[in-house]
Amino acid sequence: MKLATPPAPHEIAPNSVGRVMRLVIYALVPAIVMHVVFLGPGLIVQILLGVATALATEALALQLRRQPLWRFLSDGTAIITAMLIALCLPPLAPWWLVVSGTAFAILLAKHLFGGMGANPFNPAMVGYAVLLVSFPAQLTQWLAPNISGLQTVHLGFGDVLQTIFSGELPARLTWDAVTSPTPLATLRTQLALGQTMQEVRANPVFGILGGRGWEWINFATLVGGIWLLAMRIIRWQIPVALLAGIAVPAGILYAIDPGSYPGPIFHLTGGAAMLGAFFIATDPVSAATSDRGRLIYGAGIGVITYVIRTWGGYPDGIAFAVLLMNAAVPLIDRFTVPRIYGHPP
Amino acid sequence: MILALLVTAALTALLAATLLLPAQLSAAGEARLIERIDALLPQTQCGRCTFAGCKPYATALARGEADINQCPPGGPSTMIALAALLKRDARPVDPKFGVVPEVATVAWIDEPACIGCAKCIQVCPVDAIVGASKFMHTVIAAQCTGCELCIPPCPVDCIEMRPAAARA
Amino acid sequence: MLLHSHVRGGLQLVGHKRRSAASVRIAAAPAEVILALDQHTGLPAIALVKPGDAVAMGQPIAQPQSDISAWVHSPISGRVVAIEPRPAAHHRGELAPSIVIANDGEDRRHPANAPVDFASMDPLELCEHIARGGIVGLGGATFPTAAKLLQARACAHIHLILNGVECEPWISCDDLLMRERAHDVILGAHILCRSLGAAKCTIAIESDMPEARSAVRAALASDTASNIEVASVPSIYPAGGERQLITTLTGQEVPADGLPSDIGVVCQNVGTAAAIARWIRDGEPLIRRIVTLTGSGVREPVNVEVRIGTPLAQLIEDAGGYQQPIAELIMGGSMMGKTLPHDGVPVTKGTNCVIAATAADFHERGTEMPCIRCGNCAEACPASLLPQQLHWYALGKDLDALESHGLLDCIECGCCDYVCPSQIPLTQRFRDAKPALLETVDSRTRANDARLRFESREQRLTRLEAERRAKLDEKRKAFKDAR
Amino acid sequence: MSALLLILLSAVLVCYYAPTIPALNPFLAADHFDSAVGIAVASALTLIVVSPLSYLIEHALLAPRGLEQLRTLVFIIAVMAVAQLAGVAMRLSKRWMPVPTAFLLLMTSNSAVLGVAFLDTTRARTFSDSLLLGLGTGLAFALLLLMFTALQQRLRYANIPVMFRDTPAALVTVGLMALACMGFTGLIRE
Repeated sequence: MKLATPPAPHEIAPNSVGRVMRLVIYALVPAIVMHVVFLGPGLIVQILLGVATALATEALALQLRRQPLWRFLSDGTAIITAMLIALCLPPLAPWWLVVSGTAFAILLAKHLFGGMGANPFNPAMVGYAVLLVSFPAQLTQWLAPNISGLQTVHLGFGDVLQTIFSGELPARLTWDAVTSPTPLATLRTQLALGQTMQEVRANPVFGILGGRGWEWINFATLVGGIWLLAMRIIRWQIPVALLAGIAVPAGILYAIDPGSYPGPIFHLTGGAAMLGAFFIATDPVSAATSDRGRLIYGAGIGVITYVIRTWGGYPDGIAFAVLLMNAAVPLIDRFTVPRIYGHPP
Repeated sequence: MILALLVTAALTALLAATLLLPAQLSAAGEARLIERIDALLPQTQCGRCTFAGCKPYATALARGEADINQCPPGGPSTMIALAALLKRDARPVDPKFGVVPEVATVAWIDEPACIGCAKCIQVCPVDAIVGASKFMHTVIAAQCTGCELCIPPCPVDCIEMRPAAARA
Repeated sequence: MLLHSHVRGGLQLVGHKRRSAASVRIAAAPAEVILALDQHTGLPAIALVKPGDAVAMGQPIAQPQSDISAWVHSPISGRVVAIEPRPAAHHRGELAPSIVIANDGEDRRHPANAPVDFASMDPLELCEHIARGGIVGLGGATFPTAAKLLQARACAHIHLILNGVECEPWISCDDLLMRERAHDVILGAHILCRSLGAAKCTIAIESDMPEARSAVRAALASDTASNIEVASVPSIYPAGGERQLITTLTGQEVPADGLPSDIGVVCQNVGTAAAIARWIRDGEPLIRRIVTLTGSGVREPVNVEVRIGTPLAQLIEDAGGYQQPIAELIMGGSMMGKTLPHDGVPVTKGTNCVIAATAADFHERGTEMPCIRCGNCAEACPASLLPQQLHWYALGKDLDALESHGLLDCIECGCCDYVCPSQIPLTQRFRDAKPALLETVDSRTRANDARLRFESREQRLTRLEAERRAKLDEKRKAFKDAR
Repeated sequence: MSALLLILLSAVLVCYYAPTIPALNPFLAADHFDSAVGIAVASALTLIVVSPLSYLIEHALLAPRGLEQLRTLVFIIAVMAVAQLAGVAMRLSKRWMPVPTAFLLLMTSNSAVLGVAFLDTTRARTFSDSLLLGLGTGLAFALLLLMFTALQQRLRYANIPVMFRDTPAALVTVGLMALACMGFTGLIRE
């Protein structure tokens, strides 16, 4: 008799990184569906392009670094990075945007720092931020939501494909006809023109809570996020702190001057707050790791996002806020080590 | 023109004053630095660094009168810690001061051979040898730092270094 | 009794305890027993017998060599065959010096072992008597009980906790003991209270052991003393860890570098209490214990009362033998138990459970992936550590960070391993990293000690020098004056 | 705003690399965080004092006498004096690592560069403006330096491809931090 003598514990829960990432991908499905309903099938093309690029660059990087190929390709992290970048881009953005952004994210933000688990910055947000500062014009060409009164022309799937791959609209259309600024962008330009909040809100792009159509996309994102919470894939600290970090300053300023500042509900439903709170900031690798640290991290992202939205040069600030707080994570982790059992406070 | 010169001169005088200030206050700073250095040293008190113990070596280091590679018992790790604290270049421990020991050792007295001369007791820097004149001596292994200072004075060569027992 | 707090972290695990829940079976005495001299915590015992000596059941055959060590008694009557190194379970099948005794089948009792009246004994004398019974902690730690009692005697108002919380999966020996021998446990509690001068005693029982709880309650109902109470503790692993249990019951934390007695608590296993009761009441030292035999690999999972020193192979034979090819043989529970390379080792005082596990019993560990810092481990850690950070620092062998993040406070319960999505063997990593850190911490303490001794020597030498000079000056002066 | 942050980031990079350059020894980073805290505190102190001081020198000493051409010279002397004092303060305090003398020089030049940058790029119109500016820059510098040091410490055990170890990875890190700081573009209209 000669038995193997593995160390304790012998009981292990059936779990894997692949499972965690798969659940995150499932949780993104409602948001993607709503996105397609309101903004057309462009997102599907973007996701497919992004995922293909992500897998190809990931395979290349793994090959170069002599890492096991299948083990890391199948973990699903690269797919999520690509999906998040695609969700942030306008559905008709030219193909090279999503391709270059994803490749940059995988190669520079992930593998340069040692691959999965070691990247200090959220790869998806690095990819998106690089695109945002490099090609600001292309990133503002958002489609008008597919709601009567907003969308004046209908784009077929063929039109979408042609636009993405050629970078030109079909001859019968003009950019002015198909695009409409996002609610946050509208808000920013109108306020800059000296209008009051009431006048701004009268604009047809705004709905009851935030932007029309956008409200539903954000709601679907929230549903997916809550499902992730229920599945215990993410913890409540980061989303709650992040949303509070946006809502609290928004509420205070709204209470002081409702004429020039939109209220907290608008801020939570108008931009990428939900996606950021539940899917981007909760990337565990680049987030703070203790409970207290997560609260600080989430609140920091929320407040910085609000500051950039309200006073900065970009309509939304989630990406920059996430990257800034990513840089602060090791410092936060250093000062938020929980009290260990049996040690004085 | 004269005004400009005056202003510059006045400010330079101010600068000179602040530059002199640290000299006045350096005693307090030096004591703290010595303490910090001493905390990094292995406290074997063996004197291999050519100073009379760890604290004297720390003092010399703080005053820039010694190099950081003079402590064989501390080995590379102590040297690196000193280099980091004092912002000096890391360099291997100088073999001139002794060989870096591979395992910790403690002194052991061959008690039947001991004649009770008490010479080793006098040189032990940490009072780790007990015994009285004319009686045999014993090393308290738990307190011995392995400095080897007790070996040369022994007239009957009854002290040897043995690997320290693994401590719980 | 009101619980003060729940265990922090922890896991809800499938217990597999019902499998072995039939009543305790008394195993036949084996033909040969093997008694390791170092089967308790502390220094090994010194043999008192020689090969060829005749011994009686309960006769002391080895004596402790220091305060933290224990007596060893012969569990059978017969003849000493050999004193030689034999494979031992607590060394994972490696050799340990052991006394081998052949059974003559007569079970002749050692005449000197007699019942004593503990109520009339001085507490200190009682502690010493408990030591002579070879009693050690039967929860698995095998710390000599008398040493623990003596350490705690200095404190006033001691709260005695009897630990009946078998939080580890598969083990059910304490459950069965409390169900069937609740009176022994309660007598043991009285003896322990007397030896400690304890005012209060709590018997902690897991919430999913209703039979044990009602058995103990029933036994208490017929008991006149009222200082013993029963507490029900949620069945969360590791609620039965000594420190975790104390915090659950009292709301206080045991200081990291201290003992439970520092906060006025002494914790003993219920099995230990029952063993003490047998020694005091029947004059039978610790020569047998209840062992859970379970796992899909044995035909009849069961709890058996077995002589210490019985070879494992024979024990498994008693439970109907192996029924499927077994993958692992584990001594202890499935979370902290040690795997054995073969069944040629004897039962020791610390053997609470033997799991003959088939491949189907445990989920196979997947391929290890890098840590994604998900924090599941930190949520499960009962010591409030951050295993994800410790893992990172252990990879880099960063001893300073490992120390400040509390590596030495890790109790190796395995909760972090259990929940890790990356399937990292965290507990083993921490176990491997500990010796280097302990060495550093130890050498630092020694350096501080050496520094103090060096400084006090310097001061003494300066003082002596000054005194010598003063004397010399005085003499000179006297000489001058005389001239 | 983001221009100022970029200047701060480069100063951080210089601070981080300065102590390691002579040795190029990875072991030196052993207790880097503690020394970084010392440097951060000392630099923050210097910047907090330098900004209002330079305002005072400019508006109370030089401008009334028409000596603006002396600004840079006088300013550097003042910064050196303040940096010295900050070094002394660190030496006297019990909490922080003393800043090595060679480093004070670096701190001086950092502060001087930053200070000149304030004077030229921002129009601190009042004394309280300059006070706030000094406070903000000092704290931002300290925070960025500590963030960067902690980040580097986290990366130390990462399996970074060999050709990117140490300096390349650090430079990419700073690049990404700068990218994040771009978010503040247009926050203060200069």
